[in-house]
Amino acid sequence: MQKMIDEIKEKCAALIKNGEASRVIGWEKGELPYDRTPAVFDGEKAVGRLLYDAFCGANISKYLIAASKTGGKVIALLKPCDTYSLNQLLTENRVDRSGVYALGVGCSGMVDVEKIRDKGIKGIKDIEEIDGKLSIKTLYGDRTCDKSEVLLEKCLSCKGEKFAVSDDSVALLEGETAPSPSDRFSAVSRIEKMSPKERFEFWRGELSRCIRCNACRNACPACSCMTCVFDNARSGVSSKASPDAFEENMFHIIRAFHVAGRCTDCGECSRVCPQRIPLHLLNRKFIKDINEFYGEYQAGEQPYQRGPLVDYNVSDRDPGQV
Amino acid sequence: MLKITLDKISELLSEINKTHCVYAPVERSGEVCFDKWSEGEKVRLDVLKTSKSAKGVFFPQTEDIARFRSKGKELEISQAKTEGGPFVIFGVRACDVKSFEILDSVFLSDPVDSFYKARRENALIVAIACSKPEETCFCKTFSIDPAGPSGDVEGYTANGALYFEPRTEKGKNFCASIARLLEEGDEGAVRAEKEKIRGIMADLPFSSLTTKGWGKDEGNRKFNSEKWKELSDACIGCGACTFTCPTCQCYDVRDFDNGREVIRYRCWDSCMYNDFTMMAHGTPRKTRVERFRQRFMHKLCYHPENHGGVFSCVGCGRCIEKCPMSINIVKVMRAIGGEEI
Amino acid sequence: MQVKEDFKPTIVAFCCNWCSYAGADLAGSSRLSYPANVKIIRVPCSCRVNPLFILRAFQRGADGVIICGCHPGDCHYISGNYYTRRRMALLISMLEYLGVEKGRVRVEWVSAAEGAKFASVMESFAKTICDLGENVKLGDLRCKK
Amino acid sequence: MSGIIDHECSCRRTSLDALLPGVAVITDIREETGDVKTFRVTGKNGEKLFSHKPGQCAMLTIPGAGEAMFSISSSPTNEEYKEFSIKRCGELTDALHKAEKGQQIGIRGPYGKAFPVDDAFLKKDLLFIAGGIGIAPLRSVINYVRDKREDYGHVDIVYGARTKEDLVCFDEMTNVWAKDKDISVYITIDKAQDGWDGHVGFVPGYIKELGFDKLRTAIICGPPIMIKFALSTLCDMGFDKDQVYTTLELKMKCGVGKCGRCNVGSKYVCKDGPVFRCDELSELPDEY
Repeated sequence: MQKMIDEIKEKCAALIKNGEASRVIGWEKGELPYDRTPAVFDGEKAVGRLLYDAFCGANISKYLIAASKTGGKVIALLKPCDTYSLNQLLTENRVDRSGVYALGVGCSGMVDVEKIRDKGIKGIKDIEEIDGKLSIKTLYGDRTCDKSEVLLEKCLSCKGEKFAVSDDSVALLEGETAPSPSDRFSAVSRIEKMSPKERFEFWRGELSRCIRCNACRNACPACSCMTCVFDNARSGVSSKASPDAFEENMFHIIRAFHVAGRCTDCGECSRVCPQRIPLHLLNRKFIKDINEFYGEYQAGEQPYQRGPLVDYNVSDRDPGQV
Repeated sequence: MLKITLDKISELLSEINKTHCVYAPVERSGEVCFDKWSEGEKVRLDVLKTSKSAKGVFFPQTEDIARFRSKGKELEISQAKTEGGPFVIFGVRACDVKSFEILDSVFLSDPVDSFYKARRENALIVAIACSKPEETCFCKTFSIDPAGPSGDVEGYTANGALYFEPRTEKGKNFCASIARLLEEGDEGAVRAEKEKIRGIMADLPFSSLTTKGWGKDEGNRKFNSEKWKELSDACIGCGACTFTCPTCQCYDVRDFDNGREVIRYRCWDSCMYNDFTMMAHGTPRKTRVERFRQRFMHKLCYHPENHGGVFSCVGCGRCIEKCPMSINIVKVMRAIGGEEI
Repeated sequence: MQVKEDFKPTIVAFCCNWCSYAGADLAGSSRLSYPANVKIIRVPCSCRVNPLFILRAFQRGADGVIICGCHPGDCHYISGNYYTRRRMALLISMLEYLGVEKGRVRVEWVSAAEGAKFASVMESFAKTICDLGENVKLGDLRCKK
Repeated sequence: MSGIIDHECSCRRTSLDALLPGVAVITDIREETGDVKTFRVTGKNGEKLFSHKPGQCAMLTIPGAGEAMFSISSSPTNEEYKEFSIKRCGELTDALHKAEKGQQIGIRGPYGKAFPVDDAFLKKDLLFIAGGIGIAPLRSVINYVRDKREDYGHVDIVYGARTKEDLVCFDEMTNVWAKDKDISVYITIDKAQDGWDGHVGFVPGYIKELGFDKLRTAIICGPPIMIKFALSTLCDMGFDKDQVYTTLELKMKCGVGKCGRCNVGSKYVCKDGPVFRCDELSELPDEY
């Protein structure tokens, strides 16, 4: 991994040195061994603090909406899946392409620390990744676990090693590969097979935990409205909290709907949710339906493609028709 | 010293539930939140950082305040009814117990918030010590002892049992009321448990974190630090930290018109939101930097200034675990606390 | 469901100004009856119907929502109803996915000349909703009478 | 049922829930300018609502539109009713402007710290500086001072607005205040305009022109930018900051220092303000 970090730093430093770019958006070390905070590294020297490892799950493409418009080119470190988000943002003219230098960084899957905790591994003092295994020092003894068992939800349906958009890239080290994807719609299908009552109870159980912190919305690269309808006092739905179960349903249905056809399935919504609501299952339902009803579509795969909800076919099925 | 074996906890809760509502760390679809317990629900006394803190028991996410009914030009205003009755809040950790004191200093100061006060008076707190503190814990920084969690009844888990020690009159009566289920326990086990916990505390990654450089007289100096910009760069302006924080107490007051009457309710609000201070002519906190600064300044300078030097943080570590972008109060305390401006 | 007999569902019908709204008019002037508990909301095009409108109708007491637009190909604005068709297909599927009873939202194409169709569509939709009973899952407790 | 408790203390209410408004009725509406109306408000049956001091505020409610803090523009010496001069600029003020005479609204208060009329202002020459709707809180003080004339020295009032149509209380100023002994009224508008033969120019510049001596106690209220410039002009003229008072406005929801949004540093405008002495204010972070 160190080799990869060095290469990233080298490339960034060179780009800043020759004046092509002025700063980098990447990740830096946080307060704990698994804490990685997205950060702006301004200037060649700051690049030294840059870090890249198995804990850089955050998708930084949304920062580019603002960063691409504030003078000078910004180098964005984008994992393959993050490049889909950038493409989508470019398609919607939310990011100024000329302000971004997309530096693809290879990814062999990102770790979800919550999943490590779920395994009962708590009090983590140090984590090291060695050959697909995580060796973890805790306050209560040393533990190991397979990295593949604790990957972020989004990594379980990895989009592969291809960058949808990039100006340059740093590939994975030899021997490392992207996680092999499993069927991303299996959970959706499982819910579809439930009875309406079970489905309703499943979603009530999940959505009732919502605290309306808006992390899903604010982290979502597709949610890029200047003022969200749920923040607009005149919309009549800016309730801020959910005094009734209905509000939770409405917020999440509408949020998923507003990104339907634009959602690249980057999984940020579920990753950031402090209540661990599987929000991606709402988005994936839309993706699955779009694929079934209107043909396979992957948002962000190509720049400037026409999304399925701003398009039509005269022979489309009628609503409600199975 | 009284005790009950851990396998009998649900039996105990059922017993309490006969006379009192019980709030406990209940497992809901795999997540553990502080919420009303109902028969058959699983209580997780091994989980330290519930994904919703216990503050919601006293200061709910939303609650109705008033109802307005209009008829022509006439208006009728009535106070919303609140649920009453005594309840038990079971399994609160030392940090969350301390957070109640901090909420008290706001809601019980003049003019007293009657909604909050009623709930506070109705509550009996069964606190439990943290057998296994985690790496994100830093309650020690705020002089909180996880081995002495306070509350009406103090609890300790040791040797597969939960030990009880009443600390108040209310707590004594409570223990007497459940005495049927309790057996005599050994003081030594609890003493050993306390020792063990304090030993682990010294070993935590944040055990050396101090509040140096923060406090009531630091307001202006810290406000003007240049580091706020850099620290807030990654902030996405969500309310995850605020809403999971046991001491954040800001609220919004809003109206809901259902066509027949208007219900005024209050709900949690976050200083991280851009509409928090938005007025018709604009907002004094225009960018993410100012909003971010407000949250930490409030916890580390303004609150101490208004409340006798007490910080509005209890070191529970929820913000460390929950922030989508791994920003947290520890980072801020370290980055700005030590610097000389 | 024992109250089914007295159950009078509230039905909201979003009708396109250029077709179904006129269709409703025609139904009226032809003296065709359709259920009185259908509340018609005129919209400039079926495409104007935001999913939020539908949810808000349910929140505030609707038991069923029907969206009526021009027949595909006949949109006054050329393509509006094609978009409606896609959006509503997804919304209906999503509501089902969330466990809301199937059939509470319906989309129908009714032209200005189809007064009889309008009446029969409303009749049949009202019957469906009557059979489904009161909307509980998408209602807001604060709006309950 | 009324949530209003009549009491003599200056600002605190002691019982019941502080967030519950009582019913008041609008008994009169005066159109001051195109977008400012003055509402006269009494208790439901014409009774007195509560006692207040000049500079204090109250929360007004139009159900559905929300609740907000408004300064009470009538003098406390007026025992009959309260007046609120309100500019139409947002959702709630819009709803208030649509209200008619006889409309009942929600009210709670009074809130905040008042001007030190019984203390620091006594026997002093007072200089009132206001811009636009900023006259609303000062009107309360001015009329209070007029009613207790012997307790205070000379009064100067400098008032400015964008155009002559935007001058709030113009009638009262020219026909009542200006005719009082020992009160001088100076009015200015931002840009020259047909039918206006008075002074033209911004308020801070006008103060400089008028050249007041620094023995006065100054009270400023207006748009934030005007407050800042007027204050620095006064300082240039030799005024000390502890001679100058101002009153602030920030977003408020509770009015009792708990909802957490109207703070400037550790001070809550609703509770520790809205009236601040400028030397106190300058010690606070610049975020208002």
